[in-house]
Order: sequence, then structure tokens, then C-alpha cells
Amino acid sequence: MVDLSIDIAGLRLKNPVMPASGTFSEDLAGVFDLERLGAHVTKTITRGVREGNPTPRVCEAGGSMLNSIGIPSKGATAFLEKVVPFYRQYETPLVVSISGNTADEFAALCEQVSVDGVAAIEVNISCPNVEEDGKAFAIRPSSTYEIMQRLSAASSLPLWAKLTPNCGEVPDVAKAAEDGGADALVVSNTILSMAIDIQSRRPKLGNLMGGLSGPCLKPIALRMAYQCARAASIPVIGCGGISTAEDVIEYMMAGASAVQVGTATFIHPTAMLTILEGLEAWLVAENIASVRDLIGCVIDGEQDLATSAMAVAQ
Amino acid sequence: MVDLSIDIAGLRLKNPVMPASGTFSEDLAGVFDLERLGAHVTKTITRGVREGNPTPRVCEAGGSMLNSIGIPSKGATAFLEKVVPFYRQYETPLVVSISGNTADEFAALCEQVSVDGVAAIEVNISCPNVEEDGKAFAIRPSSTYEIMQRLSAASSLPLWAKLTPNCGEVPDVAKAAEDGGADALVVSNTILSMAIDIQSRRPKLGNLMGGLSGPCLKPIALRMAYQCARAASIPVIGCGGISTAEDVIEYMMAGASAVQVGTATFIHPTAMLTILEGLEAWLVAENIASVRDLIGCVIDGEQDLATSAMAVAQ
Amino acid sequence: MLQERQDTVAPDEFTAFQMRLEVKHNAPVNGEYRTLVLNAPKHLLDLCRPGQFFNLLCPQTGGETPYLRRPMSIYGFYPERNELHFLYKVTGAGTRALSVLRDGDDLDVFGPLGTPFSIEDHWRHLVLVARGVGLATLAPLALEANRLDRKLTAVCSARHPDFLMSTDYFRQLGAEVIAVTDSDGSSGLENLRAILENLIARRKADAFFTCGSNRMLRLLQQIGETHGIPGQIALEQQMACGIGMCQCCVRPFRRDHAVVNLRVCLEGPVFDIAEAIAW
Amino acid sequence: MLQERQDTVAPDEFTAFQMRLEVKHNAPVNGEYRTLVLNAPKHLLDLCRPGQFFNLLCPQTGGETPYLRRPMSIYGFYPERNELHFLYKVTGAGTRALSVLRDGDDLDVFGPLGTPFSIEDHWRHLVLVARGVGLATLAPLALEANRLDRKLTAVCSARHPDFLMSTDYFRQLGAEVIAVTDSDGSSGLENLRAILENLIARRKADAFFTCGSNRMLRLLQQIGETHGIPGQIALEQQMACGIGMCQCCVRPFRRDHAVVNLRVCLEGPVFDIAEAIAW
Ligand SMILES: Cc1cc2nc3c(=O)[nH]c(=O)nc-3n(C[C@H](O)[C@H](O)[C@H](O)COP(=O)(O)OP(=O)(O)OC[C@H]3O[C@@H](n4cnc5c(N)ncnc54)[C@H](O)[C@@H]3O)c2cc1C
Ligand SMILES: Cc1cc2nc3c(=O)[nH]c(=O)nc-3n(C[C@H](O)[C@H](O)[C@H](O)COP(=O)(O)OP(=O)(O)OC[C@H]3O[C@@H](n4cnc5c(N)ncnc54)[C@H](O)[C@@H]3O)c2cc1C
Ligand SMILES: Cc1cc2nc3c(=O)[nH]c(=O)nc-3n(C[C@H](O)[C@H](O)[C@H](O)COP(=O)(O)O)c2cc1C
Ligand SMILES: Cc1cc2nc3c(=O)[nH]c(=O)nc-3n(C[C@H](O)[C@H](O)[C@H](O)COP(=O)(O)O)c2cc1C
Ligand code: FES
Ligand code: FES
Repeated sequence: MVDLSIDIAGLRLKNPVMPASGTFSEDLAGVFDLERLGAHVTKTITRGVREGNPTPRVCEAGGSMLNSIGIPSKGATAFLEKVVPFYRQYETPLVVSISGNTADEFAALCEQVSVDGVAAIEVNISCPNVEEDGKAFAIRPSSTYEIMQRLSAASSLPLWAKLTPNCGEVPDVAKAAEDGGADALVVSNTILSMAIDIQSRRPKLGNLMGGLSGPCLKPIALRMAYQCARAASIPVIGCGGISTAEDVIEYMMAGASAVQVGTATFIHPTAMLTILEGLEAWLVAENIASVRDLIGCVIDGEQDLATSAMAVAQ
Repeated sequence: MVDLSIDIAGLRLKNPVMPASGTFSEDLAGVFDLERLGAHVTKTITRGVREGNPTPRVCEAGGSMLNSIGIPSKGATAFLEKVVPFYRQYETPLVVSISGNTADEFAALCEQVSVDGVAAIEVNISCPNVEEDGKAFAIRPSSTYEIMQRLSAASSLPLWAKLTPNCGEVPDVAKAAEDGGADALVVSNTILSMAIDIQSRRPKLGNLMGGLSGPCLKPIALRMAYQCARAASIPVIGCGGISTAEDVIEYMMAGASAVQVGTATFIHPTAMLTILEGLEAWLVAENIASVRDLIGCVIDGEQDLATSAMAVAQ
Repeated sequence: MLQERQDTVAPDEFTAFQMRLEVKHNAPVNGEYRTLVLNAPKHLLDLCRPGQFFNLLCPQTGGETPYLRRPMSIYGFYPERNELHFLYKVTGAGTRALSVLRDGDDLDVFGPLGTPFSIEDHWRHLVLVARGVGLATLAPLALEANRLDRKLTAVCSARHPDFLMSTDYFRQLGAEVIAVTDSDGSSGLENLRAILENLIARRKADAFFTCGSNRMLRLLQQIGETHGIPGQIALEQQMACGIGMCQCCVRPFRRDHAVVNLRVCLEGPVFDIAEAIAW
Repeated sequence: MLQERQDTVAPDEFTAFQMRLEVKHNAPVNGEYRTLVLNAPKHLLDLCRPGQFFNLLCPQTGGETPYLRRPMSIYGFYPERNELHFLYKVTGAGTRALSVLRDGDDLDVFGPLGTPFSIEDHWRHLVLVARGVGLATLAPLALEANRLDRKLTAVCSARHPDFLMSTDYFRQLGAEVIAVTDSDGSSGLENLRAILENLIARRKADAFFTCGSNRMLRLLQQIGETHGIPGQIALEQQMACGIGMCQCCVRPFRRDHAVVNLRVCLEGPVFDIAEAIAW
């Protein structure tokens, strides 16, 4: 028997495969047994009610997808009344994703969702900070540090900071999140993108721009996961373009302790199970006793990260 | 007859299609008539001789390519002696791409290549700045502004600033480049990525990380081209994942005045010609007299850019 | 590439399945529409209800690279002969890819999904108003009405008599068919209104069922309100997940004097005509 | 998808062409190797030289999604019957995709590319040392030697006699064939050295030609230096553009007492054995 269990900042997961926020909901319980997952991660909520963006909210681009859903939210109260109780029926840990436009709002929500039945909070700091001209908290080390300090003071639950690829200083941001009190890093959210329908001359998304997810994101998010695992000492949860067991192995070799599967679930609703089974079969075939043996095992010759980034010399 | 000509900061191009730096050389003259291109853009050179990175220098990832060539360079003297004279046989304007590790080195090279036969200089400010911890000049507005000021003082030729997608503040960087004296923006270079061979457990590139180019880059670079065209008032040259005439039209609708084709030339060595012919045929079919009519014609309802980026709310 | 999973779970616990089904038949109906018949297990077909849909993973072939799944109404489901039918119009990359499927090929389907039509006990006479692919969505309702022993009138509209599909099908099920076309002008709004008001006057309209079009929505909303006749409409919206997770498929509806966004894939695709908002 | 261009330029101006050629034949030679025969225009075949290669755009089919082109040596070019031949081993996504090409399919090729072998006037007796796919690269050299009326010895090495390819081909061209195999131990380094030294002693070795392997490179460098016999080696390296633009395919060489990086696609794939560096 292969040991698939993983520890994320004191939280034990029976396996390293969980859904990515916004690509999962109670509805998937109609398709397979959600107890099989390593964790349950809910769609990001905000404190108040939000409508979300105009449609079309998704489109295809180059074999991947763009979305601009805009975080519609029924608000924290409705979430605590309806969603959290649903997940109490499972032993699988529940991770709640939250976001806020200001540090105060964010911190208040963080406190509010720190309730029984919630095992960890994923803090979506890739969201815009209205006090900073709309720039995401996670695009700068300084704003990352500040928001993480506020949030970690607001809850005693483990906080997973979800980073953004729209950033030129990923290792610094990872370090700043750790220093600010993050217990784990989720790497990463979608990358800002656009597509235009040349016949109608209109953007393919109602909101002009949206986030790229799926296969195209993988080499980018994998690089970030690697950078973060080397820059910070807290666990990294890889996310971006994962659709096969091989993808999971690649992320774990790069340093991720667990992974989140997003868009692949839209394409193959049972993708997370297929991935889990593939992962287990691969470990058996390779005679590896524990999935934890994969974490960070890439043979990188300890090349210096900054030097490598410099040598890319784009 | 359709008018394909384009003006980039006073430089007239007979059509908007040119190669991207590093994906073109004199060798392509053995495959088709280089006089058909809108401009010739050379591989980035540095002042001194550089060896480049260890092999493997390229790999595939998710239907696109990663490279970490590392800008091998024979140095400025060899370049001026051998490469510039070759291109003098063409009427097509020659654009020389340069880079430097420090502002001084960069400025000196800028001055050195401002010679007869060179129509414009593409300044690859996506390259690392060793004085700033190896971070690329173009990841921050402040360093972008400073280097552009230095470079524009060093040459009277038009300067095209090549931006990087490894950046969270693209519109600010575009504006900073313009304010610092850039005459046009090339948007964009490759995005930092990684791939691991799970069998050997080694990075697929000798240099660990590399730049992602090809189809996966398109939605990202298109978004950047759109942001830059709206943020700055100098012409934008779109670059990233262009492989069809439709891609060119999409970039031009987003606000680009011309485009560069990179990886597509590796896949289809005659891609630039096919694209040009497709573009002309499309304009004829749509009864559009000049390709310039496409520039920035996307119907975006003048939605506020910052609001849109915020509404993506990743 | 991700490998597809076959039934790893007990067939009776779940409401929707992802599975690869074999193509039995894929052929044009007329110049615009094609039918696709898949070989499906009984447990899957037993779950299907009229108005529901499947989210289809269109193959990447012949230079087409559809990525997201494509929603497609159930045109027919026949547990007794293991058949699942779709009626589709070729419009873009996904449907073009569907159109080249050959007998014996596999197609990855996910479903059945969505909220079906509901036929209340006291609705003895149902009226369908259908045009184009709308027929696909309404056809299984006719079978259900027949099974429940309700009377049925099908108002079928098309550009030209050549494109009138399924009229024979409706007649076989004992429906009265009223065919209208653009080419003879009979599909005009005023004529439709007259046809429907005539049905109402003859007490042959306890509820309306329709699909898609704005024009029809407005007409049925007016007539329904005037005469107090309820109705249901199946709506479309671009989808990704198909089961309520991504929230991309919302449309606005009037409910309790407010406008609310509902998901076409989960709260729909069938909605109360009175709540729907023309677009 | 990008559409491929057919000859838009006068065939005599350019050195390499991107074109779609029809597959005439694609079949296994033995368990490991396959030959691919394409229908090619004479003007293209007239440009080909032994040691050159084409960069092939392997099709995206059957779940394989090769993106970059794959370099493949010219195994044979026959202007008189419009044929271009490749000999390949199925190793990964690209060659797997090649292996499913059927007669009549198109394949997008780009070439001929690279620096060919060169046979100096005073080299009367050539010695080829080939193993595996190296045969593909050396085979056209045998034809050329025959055309130029040079004597030829082909030392063919394989794991097992079943995998000895092209020996008949070499014989037909009048070559003396020396077959060695792992299975009978004759392919060992010392036996090879003895064979080669015997050829030298018999004045049957004015120049060596080989491919790929490190072991062979070292052996020929030693023997060549000892006896003053020149040689050429065709090397491999991962490629993207295939014509010198991207600089991904470099390898280090000893030249003028320094180590220089040269591009396998442009300065190679054929290099002076004395300059090559074992890896
Ligand atoms: C619940 C439901 C049931 C449907 N039933 C049928 C049916 O029975 N027969 C039929 O022919 N069509 C039906 N449609 C429409 C069908 O989904 C689209 O025609 C199809 O998705 C077009 O895909 P494409 O790749 O060919 O076109 P493209 O235009 O290339 O599609 C691009 C994107 O837009 C989406 N899209 C395009 N048109 C529609 C549309 N009308 N509705 C939703 N998404 C769309 C596609 O799914 C894809 O994501 C239904 C739609 C819905 C929502
Ligand atoms: C000049 C030259 C001539 C060649 N001639 C032949 C020939 O005649 N017959 C033959 O069977 N093989 C030949 N090869 C090797 C052939 O190019 C590889 O076997 C092929 O590219 C493998 O592709 P793949 O997708 O099947 O394998 P994968 O391992 O999936 O390829 C992944 C990547 O690595 C590259 N790659 C893998 N192996 C090699 C290799 N040995 N050399 C260069 N790139 C490689 C591929 O091109 C691709 O970019 C030649 C190589 C070169 C450079
Ligand atoms: C439709 C959609 C909605 C998403 N919503 C959220 C969200 O609410 N919060 C969040 O942190 N990430 C959200 N994401 C991002 C995903 O969680 C994930 O980071 C991203 O999609 C990359 O993973 P993937 O390539 O596996 O999809 C969303 C992604 C998609 C496609
Ligand atoms: C092999 C390779 C080498 C490159 N070298 C350079 C370079 O020297 N200077 C530069 O500014 N960009 C370089 N680039 C980036 C390209 O110019 C271009 O910005 C990028 O590839 C995106 O365009 P594409 O998707 O069309 O390839 C290189 C790209 C590749 C693939
Ligand atoms: S399609 Fe995802 S919620 Fe409706
Ligand atoms: S393959 Fe591009 S330079 Fe050799």
C-alpha cells in the first residue's frame, strides 16, 4: 500500500489532491463521492453580496480557458448557514476561500468564517485591493506582508495564501506571505488575459479581461510553485493546469506538498479521481512508499534561483 | 489594392508583419525573400561576448515551447562588421535588438549600434539588471523610466522598448517607458516558466527555468498589448503566440500598430508570408482599405481598464 | 491526455455521469441539422427527463480544437433500446467536430444535467411552440405527455417547409401539429398569436412550453398574463462546468419583485416563462 | 491552424523549402525501425546531399501533440523516381505520430538542411561505421561514394543480426560489408579496433564516417590520430528552427585550441571527428 497522506501546516490530508477554488461546489457530490478528495475548497466568498460580472463570463483561448466570473457571492451569512453545514457530513477537511476589497473587510471576514467545521482558510490575496488603486495585494511583497499580518491576527485557523502570477517578484512575495503569518501558499491563481472576437470586434468576455487557466497556465504556475518552495519554508500547494497524474508528480517534484485541480474538472468532471488513481498507480509502479517522497525531489543541482532567472535573459 | 503600410514613430513599414528577436536570422534568406517583411529584427546582442546557457535550451510544454538560450552573443563589434552589412542589401528597415546588464553597458551599446543601416533599436529591457538584484528593468515603472532615460540620451534613433510579462503593473511600466523616452513598445517577451521530466526528475531545460512562447502566451500578451495601447500614446507592436492572420487582426484590434512573429516561424518557416497573405485577403474580403483602420478598433465600450482588471477579482 | 473514467461508482447513488458512449448513428436530417444517436446504458437513460441536457466533450479532430464541453439537449432517450439522441446544428468548432464522428467512435458525455420540464397534474392540454433546435429540447416532452396521457398541440415553425423537422414524430405521438413557415408568411407574430388564442378559446391550452427565442418569450408572456396560462421556457447560455460550480451561465430573472441571476445549467435550463427576462 | 504554403518562390533561388509531401509508404523494417517514403518534387531532391536532414512537422494525431519539428536524416533521395526516404526509430511523441501516417497522407517537411558530408578528391577508400539510426544518415553517403567511384567498406553494428539493416543495400552498391553484433560479441570495442586497424593496414581506409555514438567517436579519434586518418561524424542535438536562428542546438567543439559552441543544424550535423568532443 502506498501512503498518500500529506501534512499541510499541521492539517492532515488523506491525499494531496483537492479542488481549486471556484471550480468546485456541493453539486459535484451528484457525480462522485467527495469523501475521496484530500480536502474540499469552496469558491471565494466576500463578506457582502456581490453580483459578479456581465456575461459572457468564460471563453476558450488556444486550448485553455479564460474566465471573468467576478466572484458573485451570497455573502458570509448565507455561506455559514448553508454551505459550511453541507460539508460537515464529510470527514474531509473543509478549506474556505475568502477575499476582501480592503484589509478591514478581509480581516473581518477571516474572523467570521473561523468556525467549527472549517479546517483552514484560503485567503485569496490575488484579489484587488481598493486601497491600493485596485492592485492585487499579492503583486507586491509589502502589501502581501501587511495583509497577511492583519489576517493572521484575525484567525487561529491555518491560513493558506493564494498567490497571483501577475507579479514580477514571486519569490519575494512568497517570503513576505510567510513572514506575514501564512501557513501555506497556494500557487497560483489565473493570469490576466484577453481574447477578441474578430468578427464582432468585441472582447470575448463581458468584462474585457479575464483569467487564463488550464493547460497553458501549467509551465508558468509550475515555475512559481518551484520558486515559492525554494523561497519559503511553509508548504506549497500547486495549482494551474493540472489535468493528469503526471502533472501532479511534476508539481510535487518541483516542491509542492499538495495540488489543486481547477479547469480540468470542467472538462472531465471526474478528473480528480482519475488523477488520484493514476498517482497511486505510478507510485506503486515506481516502488515509492510515500507520496511525500516526491516533494521537492527535482534534481536541480542546487542551481541558484536568481542566477537562473537572470540567465533566462529575456 | 489594400494599403498594408504602417508608421511606427516616423518609421514607415510596408506592412505590419516582422520577426521577433531571437527567432530570425540571415539564414532565413535561404527560405524566402526577406524583402517581403515589414522590418528585420535581429537577435538581441550584448556588448561583449556571451556563451549562452547549457543545453537543453528548448523543450515543449503543453503545445507551446520553453527556451532558455541565454543570449549567446558574438559581441557588438562582430555584429557591426558582419550582420549589419548583410541587411544593407534590403530596403526593409533593420531593427537591432540590444541588451545590457547594467545601465552603463546598455547605454554604451545603444550608442555603438546607432549606425548607418540601422533604422531603429529595440531595447530589450526585459533582461535582468544586475544592479537591481537581477530583476529585469521592465518589471518596475521606476527602473523602466530610468533605463529609458539613459538609453534615449544615448541614441537619436527611434527606441522600441520590449516589455516583459513577468510584471504585475504593465500599464504603469508602459507609461514609464513612454515618459522615459521610448518611441514604441514591443509587447511582449516570454513569460518565465518551467518543465520537469518526471522520469529523470530533471528540469527539461539546462537552466532550470525558461521563457514560454507560442500559442499559450497569446491571451496574456494580447491583454498586455491592449493595456499598453490604452495606457501609453506611443505605438504598440504586438508579440506573443501569433501564428495566423486572425491573430494579427486580434492584436491590431486590441491596439497594436504592427506585430512580431516568433515561435511560429520555427513551426512553419514561411509563417510570416502566410500570415501576410492571409491578412491581405481578409482585408479585401472585409472591404477594409487600410490595415491601419484595424488599430484599436475593438468595441470595448470604453470600459475602465483598472475597473476591469479589478473585476477579474482573481 | 486525461483518460476517461468509466462508472467507478454505484449507478444508483449519483445524478450525473461522465462516460464514453459509442456512436450508433450520426447523420444529417436536412441541410442544417444532424441527429446523433449514442449507445447508452439503461441506468443512464433511466435518469433522463425532458428538458435536461448533456455536456458533450467534442473530439479534437480535423484541425478543430474545442476545449470546453458543449451543452446539448436530450432529443430522445429510449431505455428499452439503449439509445440517447441529440439533434444539433453545426455552428462552430465543437459542433463541426461532432459532425465528423463516425459509427463506432466514442463520445465522452456528461449528464443528464439541469432542471427538467415539469407537467402539473391538472394540465390536461399542453401546447409546444418550437423552432429550429428548440425542437430537440421539446421532443422528449411530447413523449412524456403521451405517456402521461395529456393532449398535445405542437406549433412547429421553420424558415421553409423543408426545414420542418419532427412533425411526423409529434403526429405519431398523437399530437395535433400546426406547421408555420417564414416562406409562406404563416410564422409571423400576429398569425402565431391568432393560433394560440384560438387554442385558448377552444380550451386546448393549459400550459405553454417553448425554447430560446426572445420573440416567442414576449408573445407567450403577454398571452399567458392576459389569459392566466402558465408556461415554461428552456433557455441557453454559454457553459463551462454544466452542473452549477462555475457560475458562468447565469441569466437574470424576475423573482419576488427583484432581478436575480440564476444558473441556466442548474436552476435551468427550464424556467417559468413569467420569470424569464427577454434580452 | 496555420495553413501551409506551397512553393511561392522560384525553386532555384532558395536552399530549403517548407512543403507538404504525400506519403507513399510507411512501414516497419524490423521491430524497432520504420522507413517513410515521401513523394517529393525533383527540384527538392536535386538539392539534397548525404548527411543533410529535414525538419519534420509530425502530425498531431491519436492523442500525440508534438509541437516543435523533429530533425530526421535523409536516408535516401531519388530524383529519378521522386522519392525522399527516412529511416526512423519510434521513441517519443513525434516519432509515434509519424508511425501512424498512412499512404496518401500529407507530411509537412522543411529542408534539406545542414552541412553535408564532404568527400575529398584523394579519398579513394571510405570506411563507414554505423549503428542503429546512424545507418539512416550514412546510407546516402554510400550511394554518393558509388557515384563518385570510390571504394567503400561499411562496418555495420547492431544488437542482434535481426536488427542489421541496410547491409544488402550497401552490398548492392559494391561495398564490402562487415557486420558485427552484440549478441555474438563481435561489436566490442577491441574487435572494432582490430577491424579498423586491419583496414588501415590493407590501405582500405582513407577516411572514416560515423554517427552519434560517444564510444565510436573516441575510438575513431584515437585511431585517426595514431594513423593520421581524417574523418567526419554526424551529431545530434535537440532542435527548434533547424536553420541556425534559435541557437538551441549547440555543442562544444575543439577549434584553434579553444572550445567553441557550434550549431548542429547549421555548422553540422556533420563535423570533423578531430574537432568533436565526446560527451
Ligand atoms: C441547455 C442547452 C441546450 C442546447 N441544446 C442544443 C441542441 O439540442 N441542439 C443544438 O444544436 N444546440 C443546442 N444548444 C446550443 C449548443 O450548445 C451550441 O450550438 C454549441 O455549444 C455551439 O458550439 P460550437 O463550438 O459549435 O460553436 P462556437 O460558436 O464555436 O462555440 C463557442 C463557445 O460558445 C458556446 N456557445 C455557442 N453557441 C451557444 C449557445 N447557443 N448556447 C450555449 N453556448 C453556446 C459554445 O458552447 C462554446 O463554448 C444548447 C445550448 C444549451 C445551453
Ligand atoms: C540531424 C539529426 C538527424 C537525425 N536523424 C534521425 C534519423 O534518421 N532517424 C531517427 O530515428 N532519428 C534521427 N534523429 C533523432 C530524432 O530527431 C529523434 O529521435 C526525434 O526527434 C525524437 O522525437 P520524439 O518526439 O519521438 O521523441 P521525444 O523524446 O518525445 O522528443 C522530445 C524532444 O526531444 C527531441 N529529441 C529527442 N531525441 C532526440 C535526438 N536523438 N536528437 C535530437 N533531438 C531529439 C525531439 O526532437 C523533441 O523536441 C536525428 C536527430 C538529428 C539532430
Ligand atoms: C471559472 C473559474 C472560477 C474561479 N474562481 C476562483 C475563485 O473564486 N477564487 C480563487 O481563488 N480562484 C478562482 N479560480 C482560479 C482557480 O482556483 C485556479 O487557481 C486556476 O483556475 C488555475 O488552476 P487550473 O488551471 O487547474 O484551472 C477560478 C477559476 C475558474 C476557471
Ligand atoms: C528561441 C527564442 C529566442 C529568443 N531570443 C530573444 C532575444 O534574444 N531577445 C528578445 O527580446 N526576445 C527573444 N525571444 C522572445 C521573442 O522575441 C518573442 O518575444 C517571444 O518568443 C514571444 O513571441 P512568440 O510567441 O511569437 O514566439 C526569443 C524567443 C525564442 C523562442
Ligand atoms: S455552467 Fe458552470 S455554473 Fe452553469
Ligand atoms: S535548431 Fe535553431 S539554431 Fe539549430
